[in-house]
Amino acid sequence: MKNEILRMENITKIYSNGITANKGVYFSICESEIHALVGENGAGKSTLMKILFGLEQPDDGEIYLNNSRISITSPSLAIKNGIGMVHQHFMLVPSLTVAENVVLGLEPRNKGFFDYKKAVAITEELAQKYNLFVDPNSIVEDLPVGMKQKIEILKALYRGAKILILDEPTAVLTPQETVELFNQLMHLKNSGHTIIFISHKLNEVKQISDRVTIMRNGRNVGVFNTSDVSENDISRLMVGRDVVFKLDKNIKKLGKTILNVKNLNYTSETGKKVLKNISFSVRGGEILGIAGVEGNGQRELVEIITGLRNYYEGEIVIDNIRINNLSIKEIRELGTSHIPEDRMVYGVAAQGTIEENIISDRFYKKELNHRILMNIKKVSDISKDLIKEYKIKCSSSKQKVSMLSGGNIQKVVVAREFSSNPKLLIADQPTRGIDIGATEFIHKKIIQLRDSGTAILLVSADLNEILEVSDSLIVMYGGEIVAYFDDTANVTEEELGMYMLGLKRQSHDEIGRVIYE
Amino acid sequence: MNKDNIFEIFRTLMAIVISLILAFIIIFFISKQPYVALSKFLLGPLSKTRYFSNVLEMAIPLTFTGLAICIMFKANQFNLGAEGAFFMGAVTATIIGIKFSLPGLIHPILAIVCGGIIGGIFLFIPAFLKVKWNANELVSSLMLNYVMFYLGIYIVNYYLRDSNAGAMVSYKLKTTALLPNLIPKTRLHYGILIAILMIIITYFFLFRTKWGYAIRMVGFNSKFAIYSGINNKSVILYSQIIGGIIAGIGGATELLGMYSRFQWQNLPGYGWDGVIVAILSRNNPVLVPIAAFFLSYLRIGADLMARITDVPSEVVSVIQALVIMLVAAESFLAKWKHRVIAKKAIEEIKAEEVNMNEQYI
Amino acid sequence: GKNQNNSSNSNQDSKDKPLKIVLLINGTLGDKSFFDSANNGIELIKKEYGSKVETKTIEMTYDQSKWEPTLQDVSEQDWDIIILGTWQMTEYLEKIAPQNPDKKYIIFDTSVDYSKGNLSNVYSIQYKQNEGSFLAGALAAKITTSNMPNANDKKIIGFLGGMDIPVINDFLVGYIQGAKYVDKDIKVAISYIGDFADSAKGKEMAMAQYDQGADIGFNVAGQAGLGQLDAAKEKKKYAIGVDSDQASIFSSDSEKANLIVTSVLKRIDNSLLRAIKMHMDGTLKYGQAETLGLKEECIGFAENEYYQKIVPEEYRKFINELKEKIMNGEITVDTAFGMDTNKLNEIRNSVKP
Amino acid sequence: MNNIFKIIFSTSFGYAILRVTTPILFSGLGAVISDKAGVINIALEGTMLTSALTGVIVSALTQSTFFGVIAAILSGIFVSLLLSYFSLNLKTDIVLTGIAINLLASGGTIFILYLVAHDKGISTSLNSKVIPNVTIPLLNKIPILGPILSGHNILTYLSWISVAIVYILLYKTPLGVRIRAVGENPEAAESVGINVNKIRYIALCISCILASFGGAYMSMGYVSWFSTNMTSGRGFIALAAEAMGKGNPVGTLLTSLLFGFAGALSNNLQSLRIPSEFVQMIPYLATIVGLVIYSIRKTNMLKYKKEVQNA
Ligand SMILES: Nc1ncnc2c1ncn2[C@@H]1O[C@H](COP(=O)(O)OP(=O)(O)OP(=O)(O)O)[C@@H](O)[C@H]1O
Ligand SMILES: Nc1ncnc2c1ncn2[C@@H]1O[C@H](COP(=O)(O)OP(=O)(O)OP(=O)(O)O)[C@@H](O)[C@H]1O
Ligand SMILES: [Mg+2]
Ligand SMILES: [Mg+2]
Repeated sequence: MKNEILRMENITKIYSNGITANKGVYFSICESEIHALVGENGAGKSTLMKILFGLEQPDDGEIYLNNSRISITSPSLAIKNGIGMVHQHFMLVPSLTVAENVVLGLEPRNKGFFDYKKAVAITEELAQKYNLFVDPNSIVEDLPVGMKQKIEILKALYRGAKILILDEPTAVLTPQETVELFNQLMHLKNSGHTIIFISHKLNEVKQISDRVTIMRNGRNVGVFNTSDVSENDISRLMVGRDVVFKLDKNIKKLGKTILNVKNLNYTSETGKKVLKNISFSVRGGEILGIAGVEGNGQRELVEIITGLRNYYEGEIVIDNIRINNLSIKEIRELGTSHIPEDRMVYGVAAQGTIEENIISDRFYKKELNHRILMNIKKVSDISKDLIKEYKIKCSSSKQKVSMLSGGNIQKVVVAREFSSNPKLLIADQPTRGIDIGATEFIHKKIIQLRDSGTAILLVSADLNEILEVSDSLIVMYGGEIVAYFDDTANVTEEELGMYMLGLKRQSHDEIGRVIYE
Repeated sequence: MNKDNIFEIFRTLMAIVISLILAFIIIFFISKQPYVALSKFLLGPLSKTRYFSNVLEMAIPLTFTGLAICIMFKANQFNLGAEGAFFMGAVTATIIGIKFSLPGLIHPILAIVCGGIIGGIFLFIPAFLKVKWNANELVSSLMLNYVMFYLGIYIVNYYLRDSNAGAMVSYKLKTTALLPNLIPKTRLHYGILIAILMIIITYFFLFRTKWGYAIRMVGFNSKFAIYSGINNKSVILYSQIIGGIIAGIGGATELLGMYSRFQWQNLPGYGWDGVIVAILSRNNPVLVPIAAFFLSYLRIGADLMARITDVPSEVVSVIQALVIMLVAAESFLAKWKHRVIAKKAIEEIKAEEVNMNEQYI
Repeated sequence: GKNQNNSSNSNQDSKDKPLKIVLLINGTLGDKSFFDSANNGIELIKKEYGSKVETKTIEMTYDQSKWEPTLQDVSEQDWDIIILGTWQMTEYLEKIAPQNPDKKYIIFDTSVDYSKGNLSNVYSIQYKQNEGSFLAGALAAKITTSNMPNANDKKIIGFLGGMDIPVINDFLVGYIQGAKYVDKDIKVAISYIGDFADSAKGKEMAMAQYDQGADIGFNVAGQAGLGQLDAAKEKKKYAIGVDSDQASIFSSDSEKANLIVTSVLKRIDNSLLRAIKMHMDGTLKYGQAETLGLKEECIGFAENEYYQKIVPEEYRKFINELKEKIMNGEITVDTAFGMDTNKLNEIRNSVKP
Repeated sequence: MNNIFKIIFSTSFGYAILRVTTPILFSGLGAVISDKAGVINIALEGTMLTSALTGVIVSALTQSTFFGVIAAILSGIFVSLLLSYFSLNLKTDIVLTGIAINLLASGGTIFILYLVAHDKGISTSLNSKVIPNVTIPLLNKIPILGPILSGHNILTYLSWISVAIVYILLYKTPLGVRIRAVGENPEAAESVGINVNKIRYIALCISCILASFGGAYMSMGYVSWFSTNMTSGRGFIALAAEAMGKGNPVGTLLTSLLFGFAGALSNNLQSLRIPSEFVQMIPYLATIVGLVIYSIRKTNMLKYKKEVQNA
């Protein structure tokens, strides 16, 4: 056993809304180890790490660094103590450049002025040293997530972090990027850093970590050497039951074409050609997956189909109706549902109640209104039914969504989008950042929907998910479709990765098959 | 009533107490009769029916502008044009009250309705500019206030001015247009009923209709609203139009209830007061009358103090400002609240642990 | 019940009890204009009668909704005389005075409508400010056509009003009439600041008038008008003050004071002292309105050291003659009260530069 | 019409524009800083008023212009602390705090003026000092430009310099980077150890200091006294100028100038007997129109870009 470097004892945290996120947690890590922290959504992982990083103050408990007690009342103290954190949600300032983001808070100065050149040099040097290549001069908001991830790590390293907390760093990465990240983590570990690694992907935990701490319901329910436990053991401890990893899927029963995208071209505001001549179609009872590294046009594609973006060229037909000039409401009324990529931005009104969030696509309909006033009893009944059906953990249907954990917020979105009997479902990263239990649940629901004849377009950066859930699959790279697979059963992750990174592409004919008519 | 509400009430009371102590300290330093002054300030409004009626009278316009701003803020539209819409509502009511001859009940109703319409039309402007060209509504409405003011003054000055009067005022309104008093010997007029009605309508509109729902969703997260298929632009438009209508109705009501002719030479300031009321009531129409009453009580009490004792009226605004800031201080006592919650939760956790241990044994 | 007792008591004991006088200001003090002047009236009364009077001044602020309640309040308290001013208060007074017949009211700068009856306890004072500004206009016209050091050859004079309202326009009408009396071709640059507070804007507008060729201006805009005096100093042009002796306000700044040729004084203080004196003598005509002007020394012309120094003797003599003519009715000065907007515009346009 | 042109093309009109612009520009820059830090400063009006009074009182007491200005700034800092404490520590809504402070300043200044000068209206009984005008040696010789640009109050020149200072502060110093970061993504700033509240305190403080210069200019430059509510809404106009200038120091300079132009025009047109109500509307209408033109152009540019790209 290596030396213990940091220990948290008896940590209790109560948020001012009364939620107890950590209950007497004991957590300890050793020098130069990669220590995984796992647990269901809302188990209290992020909270524990925020306490360690000084973002939240514990209501009880102590923290020891190298056996001496410290108090971390602010992130700057954490940084001084050599603790760095890469957050689950990026903590970057979009309008600043990479270099500015890296040095923010600890800026190089020259006669009192901000020394931008030095900042660039520092960034380049760090990038070199840790193999984390970024362009110091680009503006952060234009960068893909993989790049943002690297910036976050660089930020921590620049501050001399010896202990690095990574809160779900791989949720947004491709397998190749994940592999790369893991290489970098090993590199860091070997150079004496300690890494706390939070993830819902147990295979990754198995792969990279030395030890694993499992949390459940705000408590630490066990610490193990990773090699001593199997994925099943971990998930059982996390969830309290066995989790099925293999999905049962019926053979697809294909219906008529629901979504048809023809020769779609799109140029972004900044003048970049984001989509180039995209054509494909999805039939009822089919799940078409779109794989691709983030930033290859998937987001724009989804936003165009759902009506969030306009001014494009080409034609989109949903259920035989051309939607180019339709409003979002009209598109939804054609039977389209949409699970958005970022639930906090589009998916919910966090300040609203669960009820309010559930009826947002149908609040105006006759069934929910008597003449002028809304039928609040009906609204409440519908919500209660859905809460039950989707097992949303909450105290009542009038609870604010912002008080739910990430997984439960996602369930609210899913419940709304699935319950409108869609003909077409666009599911964009439907399980990003949520735990295995909830992921399993959502996957099952998607397949249920497909079996009832819905056409489903599934966009995901999680290859496991894409391969498990979708029936057929296209790969996007650089705004183009570079591959089409009729049956996902014949594809391996590695092969997919090659297409996603643009190392390989299919012939025109092969891709052409994606248009059925 | 849940624990949070109890705490809110307690916190508000504490804030009031502390600000009163501050007020007392100030009064103590400047007044030769501090105790009289303070008692006038605190209890004066309750000492006579007429004084209390003054409180209610003043709460009426505050309620209207408070509601107007409440609706606009709820949609996250930072429109400060209620001030001008209120003014124009009053000008409109003046026009109707002077130029039309109508029977009793219909006359004020027409005047108020028209006041509302004009208010709505004016606040449509910043809303339209925002929707059409994304022009910042805060700026355009702030500037529009002045435009409405000068326009109103122009109308009164050039078309309605009573040249026999010794000041820049309009002709007298026809008596059929005036809102009669509700309680004799006071100035409390039927406008209070309109205000109450408006509170109820606003509440139901915001919380029980689909339009209100759309407003709230746009206010919470406009991207979410757009994604859900809500027409963001129309919400931006109608929330501000409705705000303008309510403010306009308020102006008309105030004029017909409290005055016999138009005589404002400045913006009366109820728009800014409405912002205070809306924020104090946390944009909840049901709390608007309470906040309006509070502000109005504070002012009438302070007036009585200034009138009867030697405390100058300017000190009153200092005290008011302190009270308002403290009462709206969200984090005031938050630490204390957290400690109470945390202590209880920790005890619960300990108890849970004991239970678990027992189970193992 | 209780209040009535109190007040009747105080009436009975009026011999030994002091006379209780309250002044209601429907604005705030510090306007350097008639509210301050009215308050000064109270000071004069105190000085004159000492412990025989008990006084109080209540500022009701500019919030009109407070005016009626305050008037009602003091009417129910044990004051003997309630002094108030401005036209805006007349309607309230017409309503409240009849309800309190044992109280005496003095209202200045306006008159109640006695034809409504029951107002035998109200005495109204009006002022002929147009008489004073007639003299100001005449003097300004003399100066602009003169070859005094800061005068130019353009026949333009300035008028800086606070707001486009009757009282201000009453000044204006007299001013224009006076100027035209001297020289038919005089042009008047007229600006209204829009309020009585923004002295910076007052300065800007006065600067603009001076830039347009005016070499003397008359400000009738409370404190906002004081901006004109700064402008005069900056542009080296003349100014005429109003209400109080503005040259003496700036006596510490001689450069400025030396440009303020005179001020038209509206002596509300004098008129109130006069009224109280008459009340004490029992000669005050309650139930009537009086219009006071030059003759009663309630409108005046600041003939201070600066006036003597700046204005040539010839002009001073001329002004004195005019004064006589006005007092003996040889000249009648027009008034803006009751004048309709079109007529007023006609007058203003006739002198447009 | 002729008259109007004669006025507009006179050098004194140009000079007047700059004079009218000064207080708006100072406060507008103040608004830029606080806005960049993500805290809207509605209290600019109250700050200007407070410092206008303080400057007058202290310069009269010490008989020193310098101390007067220093005191004006200190009073601005005091206001900013009040604003910050309530809005940042006690979490009172910052708009409400701003409104309350304006209320407090408008009553408080009258009260203090009364205590000090026994006058509720104007400070003329205090022998206060003024900040001098300066003639710029070579500049004043240039025809047309000379009379417009030279001979202004020191603070007018300082306000121009402040545009550059604010620009440099925001874009070239560590503090500026932090201010922008805090305004754009406070969590991100916090996560790198920046004390968000501290930065906001500083930003509000600088914002109020700038407004204080505007206030000092009002009572010690523009005119030579304090009078009640003499700022007359200039703080709000500054907010408008800042928003119209899209939070950019240079943009704010331009919009402040637009305001100055409209204000000067309105002051000048009065004497031409256009109904004064309309003339007084000019600055405000001009802002609205300016805002609309600006926004239309922006919208059109976006549309145009799209059309070109997708053609
Ligand atoms: N700022 C907050 N205020 C109130 N409650 C919070 C806050 N942050 C987290 N919580 C609550 O605390 C509990 C623990 O949340 P935490 O974020 O620590 O979970 P987690 O284990 O990180 O979950 P996930 O896997 O979804 O990230 C949850 O119930 C959550 O709703
Ligand atoms: N101030 C807050 N009040 C109430 N709930 C909050 C608050 N801040 C965050 N939460 C909720 O608590 C949960 C955990 O929040 P946190 O910020 O820790 O994110 P996370 O755990 O990293 O993310 P997630 O739970 O989405 O995986 C989230 O669902 C979030 O919506
Ligand atoms: Mg988390
Ligand atoms: Mg001349």
